[in-house]
Amino acid sequence: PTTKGLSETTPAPGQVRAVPSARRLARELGISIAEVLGSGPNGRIRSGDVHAHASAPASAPVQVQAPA
Amino acid sequence: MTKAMDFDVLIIGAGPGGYHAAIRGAQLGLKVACVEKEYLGGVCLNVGCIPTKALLHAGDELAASKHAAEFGLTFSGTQLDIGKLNKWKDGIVTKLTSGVGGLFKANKVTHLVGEAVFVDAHSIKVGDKTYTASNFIVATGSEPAKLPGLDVDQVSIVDSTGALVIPDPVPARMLCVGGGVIGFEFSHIYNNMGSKVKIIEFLPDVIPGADRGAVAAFRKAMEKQGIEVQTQTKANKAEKQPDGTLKVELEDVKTGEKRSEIYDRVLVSVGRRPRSAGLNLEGLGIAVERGFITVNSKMQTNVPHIYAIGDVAGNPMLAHKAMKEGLVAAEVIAGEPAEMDPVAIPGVVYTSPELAWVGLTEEEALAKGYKIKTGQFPFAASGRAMTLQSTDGFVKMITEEGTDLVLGVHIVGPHASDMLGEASLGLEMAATASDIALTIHAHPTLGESVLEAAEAVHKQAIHIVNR
Amino acid sequence: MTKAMDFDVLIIGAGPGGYHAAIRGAQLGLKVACVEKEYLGGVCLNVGCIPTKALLHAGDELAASKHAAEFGLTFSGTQLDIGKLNKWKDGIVTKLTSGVGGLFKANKVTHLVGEAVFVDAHSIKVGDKTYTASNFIVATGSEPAKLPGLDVDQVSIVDSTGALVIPDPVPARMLCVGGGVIGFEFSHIYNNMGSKVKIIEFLPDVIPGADRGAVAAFRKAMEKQGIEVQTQTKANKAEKQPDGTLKVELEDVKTGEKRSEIYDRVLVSVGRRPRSAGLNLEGLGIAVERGFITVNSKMQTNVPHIYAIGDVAGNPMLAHKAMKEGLVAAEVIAGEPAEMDPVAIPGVVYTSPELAWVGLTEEEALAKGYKIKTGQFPFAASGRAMTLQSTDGFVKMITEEGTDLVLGVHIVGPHASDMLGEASLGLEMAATASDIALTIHAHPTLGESVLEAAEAVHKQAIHIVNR
Ligand SMILES: Cc1cc2nc3c(=O)[nH]c(=O)nc-3n(C[C@H](O)[C@H](O)[C@H](O)COP(=O)(O)OP(=O)(O)OC[C@H]3O[C@@H](n4cnc5c(N)ncnc54)[C@H](O)[C@@H]3O)c2cc1C
Ligand SMILES: Cc1cc2nc3c(=O)[nH]c(=O)nc-3n(C[C@H](O)[C@H](O)[C@H](O)COP(=O)(O)OP(=O)(O)OC[C@H]3O[C@@H](n4cnc5c(N)ncnc54)[C@H](O)[C@@H]3O)c2cc1C
Repeated sequence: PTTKGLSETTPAPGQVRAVPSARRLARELGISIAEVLGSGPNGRIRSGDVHAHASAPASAPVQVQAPA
Repeated sequence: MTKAMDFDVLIIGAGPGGYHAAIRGAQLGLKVACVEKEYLGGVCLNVGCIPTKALLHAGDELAASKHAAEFGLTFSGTQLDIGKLNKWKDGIVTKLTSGVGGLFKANKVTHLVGEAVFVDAHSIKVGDKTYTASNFIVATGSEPAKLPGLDVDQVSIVDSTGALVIPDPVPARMLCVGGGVIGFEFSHIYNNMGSKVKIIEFLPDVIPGADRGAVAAFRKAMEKQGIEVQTQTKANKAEKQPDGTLKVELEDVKTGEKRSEIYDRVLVSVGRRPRSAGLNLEGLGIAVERGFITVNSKMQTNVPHIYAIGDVAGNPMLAHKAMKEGLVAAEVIAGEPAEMDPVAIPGVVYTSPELAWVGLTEEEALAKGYKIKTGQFPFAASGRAMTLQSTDGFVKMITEEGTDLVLGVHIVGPHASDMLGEASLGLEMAATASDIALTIHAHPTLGESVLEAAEAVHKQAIHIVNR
Repeated sequence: MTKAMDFDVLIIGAGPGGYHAAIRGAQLGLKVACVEKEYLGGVCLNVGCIPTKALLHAGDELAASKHAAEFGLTFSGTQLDIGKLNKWKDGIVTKLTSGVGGLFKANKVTHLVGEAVFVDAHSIKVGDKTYTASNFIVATGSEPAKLPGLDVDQVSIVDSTGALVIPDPVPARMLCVGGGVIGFEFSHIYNNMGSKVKIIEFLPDVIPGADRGAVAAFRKAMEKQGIEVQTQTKANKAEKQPDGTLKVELEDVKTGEKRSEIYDRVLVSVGRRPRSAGLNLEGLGIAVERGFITVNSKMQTNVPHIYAIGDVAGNPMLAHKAMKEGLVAAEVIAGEPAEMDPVAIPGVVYTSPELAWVGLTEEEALAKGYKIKTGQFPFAASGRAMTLQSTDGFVKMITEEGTDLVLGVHIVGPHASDMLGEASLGLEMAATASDIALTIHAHPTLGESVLEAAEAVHKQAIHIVNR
């Protein structure tokens, strides 16, 4: 059932705190949202944080997005 | 392989899950077909969400015409034409289901009529035709669960589908077996239309999954309106009497004590069962657990190009969950980075007052080990609620101590479902109670009570004394 | 200096601005007094927001009783007891204003009765008593603007306060001078109660400040209900006729053409004027511009320990702006890091359908140089709206191209004001249309139309054909 299958990837409220568009962007860039450092209150992650993570050389993931 | 296939994606079932998947798939350029054996729109549009809400509105208007005396508006000769009511409700259903047909056409979704069965992992049979596809989405939904001893004849013993046809006259005495969302919605409808309604529930409390504090207030409001609620009670059997009434044997599940009561109509609303049988899933080796098809967060089954969504893919069995999963499956198939990763899925009981919630209940938050703070604001202190003559209930907000993060919002009150938008967005955006408290809410609105509940978390609500 | 003062903060005026400041100040440990010359709750509770919404509800219920025939609910006789209606409305006002009194007591706010005048920068006079305070908050609100030629007698020529008392019988023909929010709300009330209503407006369009597309739909809905709207028209004078009716001279502002029309009641609703005179502000050298006291984002005047909030401190003259400013002023005085920094202040016209908005209009966004995208979703395509018999209107979302940031949300439709919570929180949290589109909205709710408008921005709405 869904609930079971989802438990590995779905952050429970209060665990990974990322706005929906940042979560989608992370998937698009092939980044695990859990690795992204949020700059907002309580470590809230926004799209800018995901972009910053993507372009940070130290944590370059498998699919590095070339900065345009 | 894709070249030889009839469709990029073939969807089985045109309920909310299936038709959302179909339209989104088409929007993303996929060649889509959707097989439906009974009706476009599925349970939701035909015999679920929509017709119940139409009847609830009608019942609410009837009730409102009585409460109007409070401000000097009185009516004589009140008459409810049940035939017309049923027709009006059916008209809305027809409009929406033919709307789905129109959207299929506009989006170039091929609509296949009939019952689909898998032949192999890349083809299905509909009647005597076979269709192939690169991907499949199983969206076959669910059906009412049965209760031994209470055989549904859709006349005197009905399930939710039978209950949608209001009989003329309305039953004088109605028994609702099962105190879940559907049971309460129908009880509210029939109670407003003049039936004497009793709800029995096997468990110690009603509306499982909702916050207990909110449920207590909700239940009190329903009882105030004349609906009787008996928990820890079950119905063993119902016998048709010579005069057409039903003799129902009820049992107290704690004491085992039995008694018989007479009813004119019995509604069996004891849950729903996923519709995964008859598709030949076993033949494809697709994993099914207690009737639900097992899926991952991309809605894939263990056969990755076969997806499952909606009621057949697990709880909660709600239309908006089915819709979201439908979009996710279609997007994944189209190569988009979609995933079913909601922070929370809202729930609503569309009675008056409504019960609406999203996120963790107080019980769940504590069970997960959160240290919590709560804030509660009663509609009795809301000017807007007073002008709407609807002051029962409250907004309850649950936050994490320290971080101030909103974990859950639970509302009993007027238009509660309308206020879920803010609560849901807040949860998804990782909003804190302060974010909500610092947002200007228009005056006088019901939404101010959400703000006040957030302020109450910090003991700074304005219109109540904070303790 | 603080030691010798009677109060830490003395607030002049107990309207929504003043009483919010008083209660928040007390919550933060300040010694607070609030002087009020007329009534606790100010314009808003006594002759503004609240009584209008009570009357609007009553009118809506009357209208609903007629629409109920659509689903088979009919009445042979309908009676509205106007005396009882006025009393019911007054009862709600009394409940709320005495509630403010109770909150003052519970929070230990000293309530002073009388008219306050500044003696010097640290003392005021109320009657023959003088009080000193370390800080002052001027929250004296506003009053109806007058129109030469139309002298308000509160019987046949009324302002918003006079219009709140519904005469028995209701006026057969009513003229509403001024097509702003208040004018439309009263016109809606009287129209529902049986008056033939005409609104005239000097400007080329009604409801200034709202999105033109939304206003067009709103105006159409009002006209459909029988309210006549004439723009670029002014009223020069009204003369009482021997039979008690009013002969009103109207003028077409483009052509200069004049004509006379006969009315039974004329409502003058041409705006409101800040109440800054008579306080001896000039004596303290406090800057005032066109009647509004000049303030900074901490609500301080140019005399920093004297604050001003609400209608007297500038547009928009709305209760929730006054409340927020009241909280900010109190928090600043208590040493908290507060500031009046909202992204947006919502606006609502509480008719049926409602018009509600927050953030930039399309016109404002373009004027500010934004490249925008818009998404619109009609309630005619919403299942929930159909079941509520209210399908006029739409949700329109304005976003910034590229960033996808939500800039404004404009709603004409059922319960539009209830949906502002999500829109306002979204704006304050810098949400994108994607954030809203990715958030699960319960089905079937009106809030789904907000989601669909967000999807429409990306041409991915499900229930309409995206172009
Ligand atoms: C009375 C009632 C009220 C409800 N109210 C609400 C509510 O207010 N809000 C809410 O969120 N949820 C509500 N629900 C639940 C909601 O209806 C379901 O969650 C929703 O319909 C599930 O959607 P689905 O797409 O998974 O399946 P369904 O809507 O069940 O659709 C499945 C479709 O698949 C078709 N099908 C099945 N097998 C085959 C096959 N082999 N070949 C071809 N076609 C097939 C069926 O005919 C059906 O049309 C209510 C349910 C009921 C019964
Ligand atoms: C018909 C109508 C409907 C409205 N509907 C809405 C609505 O739905 N939503 C909304 O947001 N806004 C609405 N408004 C506007 C709203 O009422 C005002 O924005 C709000 O009341 C402003 O609050 P305030 O605290 O600034 O001042 P006010 O409410 O005007 O209160 C000022 C108080 O100060 C007192 N006062 C003045 N001078 C002195 C003095 N020298 N000494 C002592 N006391 C003094 C007055 O007696 C008054 O009680 C409406 C207004 C009207 C007229």
